[in-house]
Amino acid sequence: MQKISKSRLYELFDAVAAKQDLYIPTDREEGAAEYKKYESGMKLTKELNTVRSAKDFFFPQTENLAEFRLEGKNIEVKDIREECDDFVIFGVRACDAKSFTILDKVFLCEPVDSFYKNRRDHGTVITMACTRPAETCFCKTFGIDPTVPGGDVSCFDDGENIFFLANTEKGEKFVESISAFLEDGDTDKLMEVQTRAREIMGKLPLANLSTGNFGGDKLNEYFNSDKWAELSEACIGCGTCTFVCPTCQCYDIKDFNTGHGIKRFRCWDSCMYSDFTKMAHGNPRLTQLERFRQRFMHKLVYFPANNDGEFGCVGCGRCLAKCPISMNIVKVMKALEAK
Amino acid sequence: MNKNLKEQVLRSSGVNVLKCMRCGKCSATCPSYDEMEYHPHQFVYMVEKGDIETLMKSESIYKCLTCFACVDRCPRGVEPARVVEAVRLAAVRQQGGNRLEPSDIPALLDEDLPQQAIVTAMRKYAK
Amino acid sequence: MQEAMIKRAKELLADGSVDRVIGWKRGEFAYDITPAVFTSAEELDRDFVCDDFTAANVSKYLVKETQKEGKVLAFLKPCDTYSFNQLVKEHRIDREKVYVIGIEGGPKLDIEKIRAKGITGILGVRNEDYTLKIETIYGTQTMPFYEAVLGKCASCKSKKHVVFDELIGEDGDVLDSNRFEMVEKLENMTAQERFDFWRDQLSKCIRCNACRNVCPACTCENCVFDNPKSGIDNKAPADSFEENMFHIIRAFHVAGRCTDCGECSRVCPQHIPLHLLNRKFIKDINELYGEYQAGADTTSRAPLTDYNKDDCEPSIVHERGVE
Amino acid sequence: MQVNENFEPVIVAFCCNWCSYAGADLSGTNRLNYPTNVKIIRVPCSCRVNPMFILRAFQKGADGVIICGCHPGDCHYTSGNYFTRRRITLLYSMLDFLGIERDRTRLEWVSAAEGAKFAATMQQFTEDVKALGPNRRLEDLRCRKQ
Amino acid sequence: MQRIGVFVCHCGTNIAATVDVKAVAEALGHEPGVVISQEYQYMCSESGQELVKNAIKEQKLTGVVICSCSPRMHENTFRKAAASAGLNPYLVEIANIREQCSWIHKDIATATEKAIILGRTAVAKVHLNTPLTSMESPVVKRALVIGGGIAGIQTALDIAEAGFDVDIVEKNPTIGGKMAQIDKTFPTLDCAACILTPKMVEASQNERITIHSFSEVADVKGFVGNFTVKIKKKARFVDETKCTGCGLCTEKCPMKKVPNEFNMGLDNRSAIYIPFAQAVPKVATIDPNYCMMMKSGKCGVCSKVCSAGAIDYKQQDTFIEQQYGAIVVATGFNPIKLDKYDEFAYNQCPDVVTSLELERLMNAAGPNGGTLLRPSDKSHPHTIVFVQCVGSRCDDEKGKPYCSKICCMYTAKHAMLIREKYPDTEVYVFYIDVRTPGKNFDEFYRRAVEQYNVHYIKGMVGKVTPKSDGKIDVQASDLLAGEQLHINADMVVLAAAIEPDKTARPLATMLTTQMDTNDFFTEAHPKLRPVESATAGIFLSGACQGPKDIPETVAQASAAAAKAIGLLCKNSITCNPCVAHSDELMCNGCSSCEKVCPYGAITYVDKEFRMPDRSTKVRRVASVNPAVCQGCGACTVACPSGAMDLSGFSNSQIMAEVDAICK
Repeated sequence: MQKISKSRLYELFDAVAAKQDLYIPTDREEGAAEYKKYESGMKLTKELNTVRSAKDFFFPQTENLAEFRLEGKNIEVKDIREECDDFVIFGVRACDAKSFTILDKVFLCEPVDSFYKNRRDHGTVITMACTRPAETCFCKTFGIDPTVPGGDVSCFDDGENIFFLANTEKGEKFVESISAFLEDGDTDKLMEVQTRAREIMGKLPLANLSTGNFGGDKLNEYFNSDKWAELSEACIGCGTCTFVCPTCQCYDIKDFNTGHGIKRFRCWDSCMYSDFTKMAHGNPRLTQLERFRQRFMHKLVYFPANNDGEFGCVGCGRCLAKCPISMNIVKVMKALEAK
Repeated sequence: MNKNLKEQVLRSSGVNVLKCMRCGKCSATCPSYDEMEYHPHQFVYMVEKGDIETLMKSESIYKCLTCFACVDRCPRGVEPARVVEAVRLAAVRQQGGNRLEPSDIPALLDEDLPQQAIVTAMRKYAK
Repeated sequence: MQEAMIKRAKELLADGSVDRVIGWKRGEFAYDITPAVFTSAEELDRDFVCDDFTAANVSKYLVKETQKEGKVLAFLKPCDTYSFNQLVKEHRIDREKVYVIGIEGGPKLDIEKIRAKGITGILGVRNEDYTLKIETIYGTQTMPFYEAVLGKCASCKSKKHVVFDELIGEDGDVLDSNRFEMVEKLENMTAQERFDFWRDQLSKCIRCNACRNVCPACTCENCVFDNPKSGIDNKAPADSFEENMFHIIRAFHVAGRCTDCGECSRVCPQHIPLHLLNRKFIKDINELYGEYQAGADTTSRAPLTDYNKDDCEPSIVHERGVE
Repeated sequence: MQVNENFEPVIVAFCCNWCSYAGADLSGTNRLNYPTNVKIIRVPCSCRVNPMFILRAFQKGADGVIICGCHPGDCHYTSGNYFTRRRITLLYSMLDFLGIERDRTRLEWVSAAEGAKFAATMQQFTEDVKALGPNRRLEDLRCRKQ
Repeated sequence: MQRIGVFVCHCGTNIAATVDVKAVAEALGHEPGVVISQEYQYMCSESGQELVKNAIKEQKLTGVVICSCSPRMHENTFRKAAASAGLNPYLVEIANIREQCSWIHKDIATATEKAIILGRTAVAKVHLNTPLTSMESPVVKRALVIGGGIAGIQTALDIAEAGFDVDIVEKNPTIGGKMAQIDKTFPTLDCAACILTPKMVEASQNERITIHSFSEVADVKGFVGNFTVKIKKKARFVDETKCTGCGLCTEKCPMKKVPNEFNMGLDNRSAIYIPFAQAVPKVATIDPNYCMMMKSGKCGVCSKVCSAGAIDYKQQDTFIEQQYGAIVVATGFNPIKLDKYDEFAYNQCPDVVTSLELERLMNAAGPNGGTLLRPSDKSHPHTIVFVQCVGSRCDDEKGKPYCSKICCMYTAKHAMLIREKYPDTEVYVFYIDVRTPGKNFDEFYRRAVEQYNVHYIKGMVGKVTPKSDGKIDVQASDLLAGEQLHINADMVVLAAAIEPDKTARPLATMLTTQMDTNDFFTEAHPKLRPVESATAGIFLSGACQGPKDIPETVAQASAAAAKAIGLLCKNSITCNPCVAHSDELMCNGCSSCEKVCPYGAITYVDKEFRMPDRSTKVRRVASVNPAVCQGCGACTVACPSGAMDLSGFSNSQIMAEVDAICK
């Protein structure tokens, strides 16, 4: 495998950033990392993962869709779509990398979401294998091996070097473009690191969490479960879980009057909100119980039902860390399973 | 203030200076304004205050043409020209002499002198 | 204390004084505690917890709980009693339906502060004489207790319970807190520095509404930001303006009503110091209109629904602080 | 800072119907000039002015917002302007806290008899806002005029 | 879809000279929703209104925007026009392009641009206007007159004459006011008491008039047609119903060293007193600050001598509450304090007096029984100097910026009376201007000069110096003579400026009426509504609105009465429909709005609701009484949930205006 010494990594970043936008996870403040456009001097975070997921790159929180210009009584519709520039995201974890394939299932099936596709086509995802998982990690539950992350290019850290492995055509092109920095490397140490990481994975508190009791065929079993009332009782109906989630993909479309025209944009929405999918007659999900159930049933039952058994969760653990009242998919799964 | 003088002037002029409301129209209309040290409205006011001697000493009493414009135009019927005349008379009486002899007059005549001025001069300056 | 609380709750449930108990339920880990309603002794024994991580203010849940039949027992920390009182004052909680047991307050711990030390894989946290022994997958780590204390507890304003039916433990006093320090620091910055500070902070906002939804003062039936009829509804920080707008209006709406319970900053996933906005209003109100503590009683007139004929003019803004 | 000579600020003035709006009318009756930048919105009382309106004005492109009401004690509704004074003081203080320029906002008491004061106030306020330049700290980029 | 009509008024050249009205009409015609946009010479004229009415009918308009003068001027005109054409009057909005545009701007291009923006703003608002219907509210057929001077008395008499009950609240023990203290009246010189006291008696005997003397207004609630007033009857320690006014107590009272306010403190009265012989009600009052019984408990003479048993040392203030349909303010005036004018030596020299003091000195019921004597040595003054404009027309904080209006005339009166009664007295009047507009006024003044030989000197007195020989040196300027004068005077009379009574300011706050910076009540319109305040149902009578002499005061008093009668005649009045209303589904019942409502218009009700989640819930929600609400909007901002909104000035309307301006 080709590698670069960690001491030369930022040199590589400088070179990449000179040609296209490069995003890396960096510390915004102590204990809180975020993806930022790379500039010389910026350092990679030591945190396992970013607070917000990497889905923003392809599915940003707000995105303009169209513009209407008003001139007196006339309305002119403006198509504002344009090709975006190529960009590279470095340091994506296996869970987030997997989330892209889940989002793809939503946005790239017919009718294709051209805004999403545009970004997806132009973005190169470079992942980074995990070595120090946290107690909140449960990607293994969803069949993800964090030591072998996906993306266009997978990177591995053996402590001294970063190894590059291209997974896709786009990835190969990228590795090719940085070949000047790379040299062949010995992967013995890397194997060691990987083995150790897998061992830790096995010892994580959520290591035994399984999707065995969930899937597309469990609708009747869980929909009317009396557990929902207790589980949703404390939910304050905020959107934290949805907004930090790498796989939540619901959005609302709104118009904004700028005074000289209308900007039609979409923005993330949350099924936890009381006005989610509000229609002329009102909201189909009347109580927080129903809204709460929707979110977890979607991830554990409806999504797999419509996507060949694929679950709508990647086990990144962000909702476990961030929910104001510490209610999360793990607690839901465990409660539902318990007979 | 000389009360006797004031009474004399008021009597000989027959003017009620209290009627004056200090509008200044008399002075505004006076053709001799620039020639006069004290102007018609001041005559009225100073007479009211009894300050006659100051007026008597002033050349102003001889500058009035007695054209009666002030009399004609006074909104209160005060007749300032008569006041001026009365002060002049008081001065003449005190001095006991003429300012001009009638024989001096022809030498002072010129083309532009109005007829009325000649007549009033006769009246004013002769005994 | 936890045992005493469970014991008392069981008694009150048993003798029919209350029908439900609101408290905290243990989670998967040491720290992920969820507010919960308990209806039986078994549930209490199994799940009830009150420890260094039970920071959540449960008073807002009582809005919903008191609309139900029966009486509910609420365990309230000193700071929670202020929120409770304020909600009673605003007719949001039916005082008759709540049995309040005052319990000792914090300081409670902030798991994020422990994580910020680079400690990960946390399996357990023990307080040993104000040193935290943190058990992790990667071995045991230690850190001083006070470095892990929640922001809201570090600047605690009062250990006094302003309302209770009974107390477990001692009642404390109103404290001389340092809570306005950061507000003052900001006030002494230049306008540009303040602008930069807040732009940096508020640009992190993802409009998850956690601050609003956890806030005991935000109990509106329908928030203006969710209500298209209000004309200012919005769902996302589509522009930096929207970030400012949301937080200014939210702070304004709770001005004079905010008890400074600190929940907004505690739950913010982006660590925005939102409490500073509320504290700015509290500080201004104290300085301009006389000391006022929302929730301290249920009868006083709130500063924004009151006035004095000789109140200062807005030009005072020009006379104070730094331009 | 570079001052743009040609910068014409948009200024929204909220005037209470009973005093300040009448004061504005009086400055018109007396032909007292003040800049065209100022556009007046009539409200029944200064206490009708919701902070939302002020922020909304800045969002939609205003460079300055001024609220005018009856002098304290003269409120047509007895106490409206006293509430205004507290609300607006706190709001302005908050805007200042957020680093928004102080001179972009103002509250002034103008009676129905103070046409001259109204004109002078508007003149001064327009100049102050002009000196600050366009509103950038509290603007909505989407609304910026191209 | 809205169908909006825009009508741009030229107002002759008032608008058209600086605003290109055609361009405005043209531009507004392109606004969304506008189906017709016209301009016309005078929109407010018959034919202009016809234009609007026809357009409403022909174009089936749903909203009308008039670009014209201030809505304070013609909003009602156009609302009425719209209503007569079948359009709800509240679907009309006015864009003020005259007072707030054409009259203040000179450049046609910028003024036109602004006019278009103002028009566009009105169009944006009218899009969101909703039809509003006025409520009817009943009128209480009773009036309150605050102040029992000649203004209050005249107003009360006129209202009573029309058949309505009327109460007078007078803060002093007797009605009569300033006029009772005046000796003679100009320009006829008849005695004030002779013409005033019959009116006082008439008022006291009229069965429709109730006089609350020694009383004050403590609180006012409500609104036009339905005021609730709390009147504080101050304890006078004498039972009004028992006292016969015999005056024995005042004679026997041992405490006789109380400065007599009726005589401006120039002599003394007893601690129990009747202000003057013709007082109405003729009832004694005990001054607790001087009464020995009240202060030390040792005396009780009055109680012993009173055969009616009217004395009650334990009497307390009492409050009565009464409903009124209309309130007339007649709080009158006072001369200003002259403490700050050291130059006139008012505080140093007793022979420097104010004109009102001179009235008392000359009055037969005054301290000297009508003989003019110097207060210092009771000698007859031979030279008297009057100084005009003392404190009037002063642009500093010592005085008042306005002309007190009555001084010129009463000074002429004083000078004339003195010269008539004491021809050996020289009288000088120093004036800045002599202002005598009024029937027979200038003739009166000329009589003083011409007939009575009063020395009017144009110029002010600069310094008044009391001398050791008891004379007073008056240093003044004679501007016409251009000299400085020194007059060796015996008395100096200062024509002190007059100012509104101090009770007027708190009263204005209670009544929610406006005052100018000088504390005179502001009339609804200086020309067209001179006796009404801007607050409906509150009328202004006499000097509380501005300096006035007696004939003017009486004229205004009757005019105010006529306005009040006009209101009381109605069985109900139409309420302003622009009031607050609460969206009950959004209301939290938090009581914030209730706390800021100055009218107590908001109450809370427990109501059952079908919630959005289809459950039913009993919730506490705010409810606004539209008849009581005056539409200030304080509640709308106090409400955090935005449940409270104001019709006619709704959140969405104001924000639409903001948007249109900022566009």
